[in-house]
Amino acid sequence: MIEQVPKDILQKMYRDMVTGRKLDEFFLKLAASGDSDKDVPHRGAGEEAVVVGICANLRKDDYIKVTTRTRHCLTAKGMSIKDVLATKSYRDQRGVGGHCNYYDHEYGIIPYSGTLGEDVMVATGAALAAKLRNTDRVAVAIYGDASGNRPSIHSSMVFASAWKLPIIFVIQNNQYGMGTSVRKSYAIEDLSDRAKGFGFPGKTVDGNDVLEVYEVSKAFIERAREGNGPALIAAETYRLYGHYEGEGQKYRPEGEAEEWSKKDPLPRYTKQLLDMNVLTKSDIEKLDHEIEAEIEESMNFARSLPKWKIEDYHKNCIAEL
Amino acid sequence: MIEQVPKDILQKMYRDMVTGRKLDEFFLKLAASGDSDKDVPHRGAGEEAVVVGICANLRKDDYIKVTTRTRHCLTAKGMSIKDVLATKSYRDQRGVGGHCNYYDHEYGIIPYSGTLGEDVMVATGAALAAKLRNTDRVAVAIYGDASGNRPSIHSSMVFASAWKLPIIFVIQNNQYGMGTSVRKSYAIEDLSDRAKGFGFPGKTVDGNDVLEVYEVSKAFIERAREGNGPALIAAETYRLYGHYEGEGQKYRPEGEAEEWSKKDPLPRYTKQLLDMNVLTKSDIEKLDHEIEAEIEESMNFARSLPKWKIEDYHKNCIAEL
Amino acid sequence: MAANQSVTYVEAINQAIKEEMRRDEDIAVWGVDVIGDFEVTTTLGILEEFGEHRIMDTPITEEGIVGLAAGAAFAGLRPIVTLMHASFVPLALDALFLKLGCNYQEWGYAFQLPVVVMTPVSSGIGMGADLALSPEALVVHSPGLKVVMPSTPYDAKGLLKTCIRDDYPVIFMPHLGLYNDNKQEIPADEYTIPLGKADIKRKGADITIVTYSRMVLTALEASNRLSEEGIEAEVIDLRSLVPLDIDMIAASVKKTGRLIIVHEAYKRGGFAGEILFRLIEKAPELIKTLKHDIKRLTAPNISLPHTAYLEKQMIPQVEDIFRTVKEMF
Amino acid sequence: MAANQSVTYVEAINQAIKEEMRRDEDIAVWGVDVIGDFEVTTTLGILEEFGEHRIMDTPITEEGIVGLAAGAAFAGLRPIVTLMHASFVPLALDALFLKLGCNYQEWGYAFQLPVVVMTPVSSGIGMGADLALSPEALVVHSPGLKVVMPSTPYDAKGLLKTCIRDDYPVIFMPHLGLYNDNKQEIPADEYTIPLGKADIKRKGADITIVTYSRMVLTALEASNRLSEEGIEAEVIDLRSLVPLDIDMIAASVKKTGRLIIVHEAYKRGGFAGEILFRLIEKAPELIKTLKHDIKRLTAPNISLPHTAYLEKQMIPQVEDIFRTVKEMF
Ligand SMILES: Cc1ncc(C[n+]2csc(CCOP(=O)(O)OP(=O)(O)O)c2C)c(N)n1
Ligand SMILES: Cc1ncc(C[n+]2csc(CCOP(=O)(O)OP(=O)(O)O)c2C)c(N)n1
Ligand SMILES: [Mg+2]
Ligand SMILES: [Mg+2]
Repeated sequence: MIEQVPKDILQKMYRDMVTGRKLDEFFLKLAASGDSDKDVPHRGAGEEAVVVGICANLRKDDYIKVTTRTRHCLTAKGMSIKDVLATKSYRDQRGVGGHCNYYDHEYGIIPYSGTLGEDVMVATGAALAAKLRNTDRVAVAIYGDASGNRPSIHSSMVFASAWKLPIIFVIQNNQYGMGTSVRKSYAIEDLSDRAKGFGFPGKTVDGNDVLEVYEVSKAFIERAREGNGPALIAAETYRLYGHYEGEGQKYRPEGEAEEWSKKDPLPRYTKQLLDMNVLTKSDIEKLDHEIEAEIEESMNFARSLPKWKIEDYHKNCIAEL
Repeated sequence: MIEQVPKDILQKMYRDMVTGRKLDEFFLKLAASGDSDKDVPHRGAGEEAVVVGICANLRKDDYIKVTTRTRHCLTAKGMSIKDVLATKSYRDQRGVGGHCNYYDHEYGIIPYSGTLGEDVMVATGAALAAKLRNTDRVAVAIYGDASGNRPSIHSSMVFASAWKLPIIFVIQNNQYGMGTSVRKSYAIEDLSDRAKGFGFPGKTVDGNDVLEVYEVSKAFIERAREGNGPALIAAETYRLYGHYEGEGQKYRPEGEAEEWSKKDPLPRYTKQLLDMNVLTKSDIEKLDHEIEAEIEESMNFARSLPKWKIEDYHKNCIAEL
Repeated sequence: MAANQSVTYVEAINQAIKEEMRRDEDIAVWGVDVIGDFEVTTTLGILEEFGEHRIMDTPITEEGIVGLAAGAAFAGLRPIVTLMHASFVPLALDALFLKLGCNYQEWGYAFQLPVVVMTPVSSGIGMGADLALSPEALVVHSPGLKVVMPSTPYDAKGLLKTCIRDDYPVIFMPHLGLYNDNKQEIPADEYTIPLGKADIKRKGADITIVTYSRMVLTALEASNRLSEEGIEAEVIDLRSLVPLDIDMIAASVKKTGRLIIVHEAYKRGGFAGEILFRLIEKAPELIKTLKHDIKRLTAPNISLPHTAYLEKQMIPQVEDIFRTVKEMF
Repeated sequence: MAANQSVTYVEAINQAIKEEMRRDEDIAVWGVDVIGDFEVTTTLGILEEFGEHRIMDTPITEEGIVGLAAGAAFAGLRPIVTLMHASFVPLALDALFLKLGCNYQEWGYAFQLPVVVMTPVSSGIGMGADLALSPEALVVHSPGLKVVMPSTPYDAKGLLKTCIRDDYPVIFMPHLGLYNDNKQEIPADEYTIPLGKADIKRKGADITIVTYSRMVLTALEASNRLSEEGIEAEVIDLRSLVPLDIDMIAASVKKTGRLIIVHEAYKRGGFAGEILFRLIEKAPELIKTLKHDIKRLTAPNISLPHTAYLEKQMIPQVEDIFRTVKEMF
């Protein structure tokens, strides 16, 4: 399978995964240093393969909304590290998103909603516009397993299926929503079965295998682009960290996290690429340094920008109505 | 099949269907006479078999919520004709429901919600209480095909499936929601497939065949009573009249209503009972008169009650907070 | 200039939508049963003129109707979406409040969000508790939402056209009880009415009645009766609640020395309180010079019932306004 | 009488629930992640003491959490359900407003509907626009809903116990920003606090500050600073917004001659307007005798941003109250 994937795509996915991983770690530092708010980080390291594999099939003008936990993967959709870090540290001059809320109109990145699932309707609306405006753009809505029970997502599925909208729903199933196991909130074993109730195809994939994510999403995205309507992907992965940093995680069965960390998608993909000679060890080291340097540089650039001030925010809102 | 159904149940179902049919007609008269509000009647004649077949399996202490269009069938759950007509003409001394909104705490009749579908969550809550209080009561939530896409119903299914609640969901599929054909609002052919997405059984039945409704709901209700969780029935029937009386109905393909009216469940069931000698022609005539007399009498009784006055309603609300 | 034409309220709304759709190809309409011909329909003939890419019947999913509009606007459309009754505002309130009202503010108007949510108030006309909510207080509380509630065909058309041209979200709430009742002469030529300008529907020197939507008509009727008793009421039709024309209210109250606010919505937490506070902020000295204390007439804090004749009585009537105003003299 | 005990706000809430659950077997609790140990958790230890028939983690379906509560109460339970943040009130507003607030009124209290919806306001503590809404204006507008917003551990416990014993729906909104900060001595013996009685948290003769929830603490701090400048503020903690203790407000304002209302919610359509109108209805003459015009301090009509340091600045601060009050002298 991997043989058929163009080399530049294999490399792009690798770069995106590494960038994501390094950004997740960098966010921690940033929070500690006070350069972003002292928010409680919701870490997503170990879950990169889902966003990265999908984005390898998306164009700049497609739409996507990701989860707060995978905001570190947004460069895969084209958003620059500079913009990610400027947003994260409240210096993005376009708006005051930050924290978990990213936006990039140019790259079709739809803001995340703190009321979970409501953003899936927004993404579905983008898909509707894509269709009504006679483009072949598609939209992707990625949401967590627990979020997957939100009524707004079912409403999105109702619209998407009745109107054959070009949208791919993706459950990032990392097995937990806060302290609640996915087994407790669903009566279906295979989460992609949810699609059956609405009349479109669904498929469960190993969400820690970027190549499988890539292949399955490729087929669904092409199908949607051709006007054949929505699909659902349930991507099985694992939340390696607490819901937020510092939370006790008593709900986890012993050994579970250890088992899953063996399936970490980054080393796994690295090995595949090495085995195939798509990359050499020195390529990898070089890339590591390159990305780290880019992150440093981008952060320095961000620091050169003014942080949002309350007066500016008020002004930015044009006028109190 | 019909041979195995106890005779008293066959008779009860017949009486309930006839009562429903006659009440639907009576409601029209009542509206015209000014004895209920001049509301625009939403007629449900021809759709009685669904409620009637299901209620034959319910106990007094079970819960049910029906659609506004099938409020004429509520006697099947035990509500008296007196109470139906008192409510309809705003003389029920317990409350000012009326119009399409009926309630009878004694018979577990849950008020209908004008914001469609929200009442299904209420019925699901009754099922939850039944379970938590260690009873073997069940709840039934009947809603229209168009209502079936409401997010509140999907939320109810999420809860019912995750918690194995004793509730039967019933889509009264009369092929239209106002002017919108069911084909336009669903991408699934078989509406009972909606259950597949949530992990419980579903079955489509001929909703104009009271015996099939009875049999299928019997099995599901028993299953729920035994603690095995929810089920979905999609009952295929037809809205013989306009969404409300006087509406133009331009959206109907020619001949469709005529075709369906041949399948009217009442003559069909009558014939079955006659063929089987469960009832004779004279039984039927007698029953007809009996029910008509009961309706007259009940209405006379209702008329002897005071109509709600605004002062009483204010008082009834105890105190403005 | 073309001659005037005589139209109903619902025809005025229909004209506004069609005229704007002719002007701008990005406008699309969706909502529950917007194509067929029902008592609530404002969008007859759009399918025939513009085709099925411009108007769509939706599944009954109010949350989705509004939520999708936010995304479609993000992606370049200019949606006009309907909720069949304003009572459905609570069903879609997250989308209205957070997606439409708040989010684009945060993003610094970096993108436009041209959405009109059109939803008729169906209060006081026998629809029953669940469909009879007048929910303006719920959307008025949201940052970033404009709220428009016209009382006449002329206003409905001119205001709606302005709403459709606005690059940010507007909640447009006509009143179902006005749809067919009152024909009015309106210009055949194009016109628009700016938001934030109230309209004096009746001049008077003795008392200011501030109101909006259907209650304007009720207030006018009461004013005619009051006039027979020698009391000349000034009836201010707010037309838009957000932005609010507090200047006009203050000027009128300064002149008349008396103020009563009338609305159909439930009293507690209704819009009357906001008007009052804005007035005090605008003209703090005014309140001490009033000839009578300020009053409000609203629905009581009691559920509207599923009983047409009772429900109607719970909304301010001509008689209520007449009596209350008389008591203020 | 047992000795006092020193508890945090969240412990006080936890005690109230457990004590009532011991008293009444029909009480059951559900909500998103009510069992595990998170910053928002008020229900630790309930599973262990009462078992899984009495407390349940739900799927993330706020609409369902509240909607089911209405049905469960209809069928004999006394549910206490949680929405993790009060920002989720819009998601469940139909169930709150129509099913809990309105429907039982119509049915003439023919059945009881004992539901407590507990949902913490998470405003002003860096949660970002979507989670930071203080939505009291939305529920206050509903007929039939009581609304309670305590500011101290003592009040939280006593009020919540009353709410749980109420046979009709109550929205109980603690403030997440208070959960762990302020220990207070409270009686070890059982006590309850009636709804509808405000509490003077600080006596003063010069100005009345009417507020509730977390802003009580901010107002008290500001009052201490004002006192240094010779201004003695009276701080009224409403405790319950519905019912509203308008008598106490009127009496205090009569005494002080000055009034400022402070809340965290957005200004436009916020609860301040309702308080003002009720005051004018209660004591129409009072307003003419005031020494200064009435003020309100609230969040502006601008979306709270996803930016903790900005969001905090948008909620009234000690400094804001101090400055505004000083300007009133
Ligand atoms: C509507 C809504 N309900 C509850 C919450 C609180 N909450 C925040 S994150 C979270 C868990 C989400 O789990 P999942 O969707 O699986 O995503 P994950 O955190 O695992 O990435 C919850 C319940 C919320 N933000 N929005
Ligand atoms: C939430 C909501 N949206 C829309 C409506 C308006 N409405 C009333 S009845 C109806 C059609 C319902 O169709 P269906 O559920 O199939 O029931 P039927 O009328 O066919 O019995 C609609 C759209 C409503 N009452 N509630
Ligand atoms: Mg998860
Ligand atoms: Mg139907």
